[in-house]
Amino acid sequence: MIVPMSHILAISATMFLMGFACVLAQRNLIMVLIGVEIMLNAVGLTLVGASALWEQVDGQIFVIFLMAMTSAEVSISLALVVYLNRRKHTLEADAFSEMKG
Amino acid sequence: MSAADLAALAPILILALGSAAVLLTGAWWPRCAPLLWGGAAIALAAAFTAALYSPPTLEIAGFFRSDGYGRFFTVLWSAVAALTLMTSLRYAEERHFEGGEYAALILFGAAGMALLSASVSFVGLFLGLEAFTLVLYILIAFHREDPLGAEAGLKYLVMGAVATGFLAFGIALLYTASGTFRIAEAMTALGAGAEMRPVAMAGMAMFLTAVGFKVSLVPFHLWTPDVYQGAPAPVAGLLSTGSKGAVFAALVTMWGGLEVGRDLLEPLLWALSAITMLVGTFCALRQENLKRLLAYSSVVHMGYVLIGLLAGGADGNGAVVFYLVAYTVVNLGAFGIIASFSREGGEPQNFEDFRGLGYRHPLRCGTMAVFLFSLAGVPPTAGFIGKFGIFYAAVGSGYILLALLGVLASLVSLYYYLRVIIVMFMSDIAAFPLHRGTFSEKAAVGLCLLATLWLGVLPGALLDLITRIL
Amino acid sequence: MNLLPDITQGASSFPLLTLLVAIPAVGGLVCFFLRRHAAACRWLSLISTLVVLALSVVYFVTFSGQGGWLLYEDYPWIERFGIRYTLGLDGISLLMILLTALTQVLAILVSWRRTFELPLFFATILFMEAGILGVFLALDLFLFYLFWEVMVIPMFFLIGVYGHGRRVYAAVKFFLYTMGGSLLMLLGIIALVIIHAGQTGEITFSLPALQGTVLSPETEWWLYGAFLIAFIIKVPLVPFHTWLPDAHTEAPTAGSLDLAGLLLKTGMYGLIRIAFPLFPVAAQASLPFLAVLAIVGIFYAAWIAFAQLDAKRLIAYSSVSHVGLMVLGLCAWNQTAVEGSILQMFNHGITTGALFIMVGMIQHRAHTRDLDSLSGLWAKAPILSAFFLFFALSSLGLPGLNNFVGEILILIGAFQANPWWGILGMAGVVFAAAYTLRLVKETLWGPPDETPEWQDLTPREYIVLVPLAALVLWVGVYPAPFLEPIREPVRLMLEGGIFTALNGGTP
Amino acid sequence: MNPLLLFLILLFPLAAAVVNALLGTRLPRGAVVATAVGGVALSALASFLLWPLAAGEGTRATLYTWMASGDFSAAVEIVYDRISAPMALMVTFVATLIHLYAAGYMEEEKDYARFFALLNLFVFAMLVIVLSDNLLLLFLGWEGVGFCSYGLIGFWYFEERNADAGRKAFLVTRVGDVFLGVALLWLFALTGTLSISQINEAAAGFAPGTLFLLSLLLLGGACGKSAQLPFMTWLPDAMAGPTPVSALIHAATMVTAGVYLLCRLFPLVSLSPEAMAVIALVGVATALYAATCAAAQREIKRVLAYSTMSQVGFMFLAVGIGSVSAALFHLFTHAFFKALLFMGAGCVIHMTAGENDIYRMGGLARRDRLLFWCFLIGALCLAGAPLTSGFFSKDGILVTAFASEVPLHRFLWGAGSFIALLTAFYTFRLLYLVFLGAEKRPVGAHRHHLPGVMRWTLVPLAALALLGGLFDLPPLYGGGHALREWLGPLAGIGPHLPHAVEWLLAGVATSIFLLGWVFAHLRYRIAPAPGESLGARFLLSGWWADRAVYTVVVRPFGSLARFFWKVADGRLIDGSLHTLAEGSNVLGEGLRRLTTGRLHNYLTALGWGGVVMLAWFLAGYLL
Repeated sequence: MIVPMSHILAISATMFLMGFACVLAQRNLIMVLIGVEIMLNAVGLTLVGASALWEQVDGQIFVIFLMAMTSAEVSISLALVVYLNRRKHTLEADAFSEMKG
Repeated sequence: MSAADLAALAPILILALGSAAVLLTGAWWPRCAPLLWGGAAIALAAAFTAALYSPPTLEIAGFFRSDGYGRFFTVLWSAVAALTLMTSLRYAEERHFEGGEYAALILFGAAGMALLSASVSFVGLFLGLEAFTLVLYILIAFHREDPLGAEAGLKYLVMGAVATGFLAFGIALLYTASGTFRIAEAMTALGAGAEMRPVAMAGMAMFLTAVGFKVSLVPFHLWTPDVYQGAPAPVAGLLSTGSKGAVFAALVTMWGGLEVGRDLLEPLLWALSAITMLVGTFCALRQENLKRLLAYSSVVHMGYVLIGLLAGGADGNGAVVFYLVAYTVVNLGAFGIIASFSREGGEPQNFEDFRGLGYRHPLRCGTMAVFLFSLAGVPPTAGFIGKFGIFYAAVGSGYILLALLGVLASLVSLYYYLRVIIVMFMSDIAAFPLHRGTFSEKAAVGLCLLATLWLGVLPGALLDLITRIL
Repeated sequence: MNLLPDITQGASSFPLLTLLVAIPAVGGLVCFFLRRHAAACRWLSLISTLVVLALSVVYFVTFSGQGGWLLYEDYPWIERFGIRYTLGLDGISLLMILLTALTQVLAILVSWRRTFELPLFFATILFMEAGILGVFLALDLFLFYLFWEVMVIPMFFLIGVYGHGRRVYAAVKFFLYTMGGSLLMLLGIIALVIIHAGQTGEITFSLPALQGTVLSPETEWWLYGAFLIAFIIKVPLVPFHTWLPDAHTEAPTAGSLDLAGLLLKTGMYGLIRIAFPLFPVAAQASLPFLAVLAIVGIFYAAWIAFAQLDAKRLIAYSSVSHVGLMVLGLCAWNQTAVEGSILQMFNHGITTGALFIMVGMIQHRAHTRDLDSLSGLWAKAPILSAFFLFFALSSLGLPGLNNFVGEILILIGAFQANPWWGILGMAGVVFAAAYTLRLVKETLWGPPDETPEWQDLTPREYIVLVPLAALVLWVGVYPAPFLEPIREPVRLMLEGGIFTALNGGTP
Repeated sequence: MNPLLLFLILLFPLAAAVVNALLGTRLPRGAVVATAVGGVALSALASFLLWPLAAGEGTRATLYTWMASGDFSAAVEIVYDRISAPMALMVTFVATLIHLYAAGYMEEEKDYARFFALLNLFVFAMLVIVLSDNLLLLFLGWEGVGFCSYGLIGFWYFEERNADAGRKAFLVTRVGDVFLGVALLWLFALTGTLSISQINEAAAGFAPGTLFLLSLLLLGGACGKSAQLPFMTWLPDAMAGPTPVSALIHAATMVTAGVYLLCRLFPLVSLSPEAMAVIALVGVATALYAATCAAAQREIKRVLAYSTMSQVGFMFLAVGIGSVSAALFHLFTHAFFKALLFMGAGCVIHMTAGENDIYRMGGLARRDRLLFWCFLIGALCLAGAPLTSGFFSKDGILVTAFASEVPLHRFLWGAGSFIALLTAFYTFRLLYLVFLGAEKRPVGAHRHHLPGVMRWTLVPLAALALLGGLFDLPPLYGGGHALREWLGPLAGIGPHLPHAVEWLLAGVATSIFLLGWVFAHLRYRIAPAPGESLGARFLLSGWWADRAVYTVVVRPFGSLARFFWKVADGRLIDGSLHTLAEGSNVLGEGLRRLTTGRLHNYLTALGWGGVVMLAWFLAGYLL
């Protein structure tokens, strides 16, 4: 391997944390979803790195699965976001808090 | 992929292909009721196939088990899909659901659950889990005119997406540490001498976070009441049973194969179980909304199941599986009753709506009482045998304190189950009558009732079956 | 006298004991489904309880004078856990079953004229009968626990749906109190079974088998404690008694009758049949402690009873006081006292049950149970009042009536065990007289109120009261037929060999 | 004769009671009365005819084993012997007369069936006490008379006061019963039997301390039933019942049950000199207390009630100094003359239309000569007029006390003589106020007719009261101590004094009687107003005993009851449960707040959960 696994892990962990921080910090739904995407990309990076480390294709296959899944998820979430925006004319996540307790 | 593998996948294929077929049919012939009946028939067909056909292989492509264990859960989740469709018939029709889409989604979800339960590889686990999670994103917000449904959908979606991130990252880290997706082997990376133990551990923590979200363990449970409340009652039924049960079914395989790293995991699960039982119980105490109450109750129940999982061994795993079945039957029935009471305007959820209804709708309220007693773990119901099995395993494995906490939680939780019964049977003023219910709804609920009592009085057959498949 | 040819020899092929449990259970189910046919349910319930009564009388007559296990049934049930469906009848259960069967017939009769959801009412009573009979018969701990819980649910509904005043509060309090104890017992049962399985390799819930478990002293204490809590809550011993006054007071007449007559007995029965034989060492060591609780209870509850303003509450507290004496008898742990205790369980069911029935009759007429409002009933309904006085006298332990026999046997035995127990127990009779006479005085004597004429006893009420009165007198004057069946079982129990006969398989 | 015939004595009154209780309301009055009187009369007849069975060692009869359990067994067994036979005869005979009297007295009572049923049941219970050879059976009668007196004292229940009096009688006597009950338990533990004869035989082997305590326990029981100190407060109130009841229960029979018990168990009691001293002292103390109270009472029946208490005190004294025969002799004569007095008092009350206050009577002697003479005879007996039965029996006790060598007994003699003086005084006070002097009430329309049966039943009693001394006439007067001789070995000690001393003592007794009369004459000849001094009120209220009991026992009992109910049960037990429930609710509400409904809070929680788990693993790895 050209790059040590620890470096890959460090980068992907940072990416993952940044993504999660984005999810937590951003109030706008779109931004939250982008945060999720960043998290998932960190996962992809790790998998590819690990795949290289172990010299297997399993990890790469998983990445493909992941990408397919992500796209499905994104399409569903965008549909919902559009729908929600139409209903309430806002994309503030915390505006949707009618149910609690 | 060999022919044998295909044959072993037959029930899943029936579900998945059936799903596609229903979807297409719905596009051309949008009649809600027949489509849902059709979906139920497909689910039953899958269930029968899984039950009766014993495939030549024990594993499918190293991803899924096709032994008794896997087939058992395929039967269970297919039956759950069928019952959900039955209780959805009028519900979907009155709300102008697209019958094809709805039935297709539920069938597809069932396929996902079956896969998850049977998974022996993280790939299979991830695929199965995501398959029904995506389905649930849609199903929860399926009723387009219901703002609460949309809110619930949003909450589940965002939480779910984040959890998916955690899950995937956890799996990735475990893979990094072990170089395999096969669960049993990947777990060895947790071992004391393993090379990349910290990475595996971080992966495990991520994985558990995601699992905690899926099965609503405290503190990952917060979405549960909101989503249950907003989701259509039949979907909430599916959500509370299949989506949690399937995860636990996979965990049983995983935990059973875990030979190393228990020393760190055990206290963690112990604490999760204890805090889940107690927090869930106390949160439910003052609920005035039946669906939210059932949500918190499901939190508590997952705490109990965790005890069984923790205890492990034949007793513990058996108890977990039995408990899942009992809990599934009961919760499905309870949400089915709520669905059967629903009118076009909405579902009855608040206690106010049920006030004194015990004498207006005696059969369904009586059945609800049985379900609630079962949830409370009072004999002669399935819930009691389930709880008995859990406690038996716990005491047998030395988790006495946890068992005592379980008893405490059971005692407190009796109170909120009783509150519902009190509202239905012991109120002086009666609420307005609710919907009279249709045949399919009553049949589905009746089946659940029968199963609840049967498992409560004669659990022997199921217990033996579970012993055999484990 | 043998009214049951052949089939009673050995383990019978015909399930005579299951019959006892099944008849009311099926009757209850049918009532549940015949919700719209009140009249049919009435008769159905009466007939099923009468059949059970007839059966138990037949058993009682047939087995009079025989010791050991009279009937025994054993089938595999949940083999995964080694759970068996085992029922057994010995003299102690026989007496309890007779009491149960009789009480439930009366419960049906006193509720004859109810209107609100009558079929469901009768269904609860029948289910409860099935549960209670099961408790008195079960020899498998799991089965026992099952019945133990099952009998509580109908009572919850009986109080909560059909009760008076703060019925919901009372029902919930009753349910939670009872469950709190029994859940601990469940853990105790499981732990015992697991320890036993560890020693013998056999998972079983059978009482006779579990009796042979070897326990370390500390474990035995913990397990015994778990069982003890469950039972003394049900008994109930002070300070675990506060569910009882509320439950008794708010329950409908039939509910109070069943509570006082039967449910309290299950706690005592549990001590006798389960807790003491399973944990002999811990039980022996705990007896003085229990005796103290019992004696405190006798006085404490009697004292509170004296201050009550509600007739039913007064009788409820009197129950707590009476059971204190019964537990004292058990603590004495000798033949005389234990026999007295068991007989007293029967007597208390009859007498206190009768008093609750009569308070129900009075309430039906006067529309109040308030002792300050009631007055001069004798002038309005002398026969009713005479019966009331009669049962009150029985309750305060007048010699020649049933309670005296039990009390004196308990006290004789208690005195032998520890003179102070006997002395304090004897002193309790003054307290009993104090509250009972207050009850009688406030209701029967004094100037009659201005309300219109009352109907004295109706024929149905005669049917209810006369057998009770006859029993009160019978046990009081000639208790031998009721003492005889329990002699041998009590002797065996004291020797720790109550189950030895069963260990070989058939009795 | 078949010994089982003895049970007929019990059966007749019981059967009459059962018939009257079950059918009384449907039968005509005549039938009820006939059943009641017939039952008791037949019982008297049976006692009389079976007399031969009492000779020698007496006769025992066992009907069946009442209860048996372990090594405990108690049989329904009775004994007809030298003590029980005369007692039974006396009880049934007096009861027959009282039943007859009651037939007249209750002429206008509507609820007569209840009355006669209870009266018959009472006779049955009393006979059980008398005849029983088993302490447990005796206990049945013992409690039975308690119940019957409860029912009869509160017979006119329309007035709460009457019902309260009945309840008080039952409760106070029951306190005494506890002592008897404990004695019973202890005796069984010691001897393994409750048969009285066997216990008496075994008593010799008991330790002195045991004997002393047992005797005290028996004394406690006896005191309760016989209204001796400190259980005496119920008796004056018991006068709330109809007068025949007072005559039967509170004069002739029930109150003497205590004395009878001590006589039956005399072989045991007499073994403890200390206990005997206590018995004698209790007797004297009660006699003194009651005599002082009687001297200040205003109600005719209360005077008689206190006098009964006082006379029963004399009987206790007799037992205490060791003379069963003297005790029983006084018991019998007292039964006759006190029944007579009560029945006379009943007639007086009847004549004055329910007046009870002796200060508002007077001059009744002129209204009914027969009544006056009969009452006078009774009064003379009570006062101890020479040659009446009361004189002989009371003197018998005092002489025995004087003759004894125990130093204490001489003192007791002195005290007894002083009480005798008081007795004479208050008896004549009663006579003067009721029968002599001027009538104080306007007589006219109120004048009541007195049924014949009430007046004529007084005569045989008067005769017995006058001549009852013959039953045990001392040799001094030419008699042969008939009762002593009959009792034989059971009689206890007797006086052995020179005749001169006896004459002297008789002289003293006579002068005491005269002295009392003179005092009364001087004080009450011209009917004065009732005393209003503090002393008078003190005595009138029975030394404020009721108030003391109320303050020391009744009120604290009630307050403690409410304390236990409201505070211990309500606040402590239920309160802590409620707090627990409330706490759970508050906790639940608090935890529910965590579910804010805001997505970001949920996500944060998820994150923190993940962090904690990571930290746990990290810690696990590093440590």
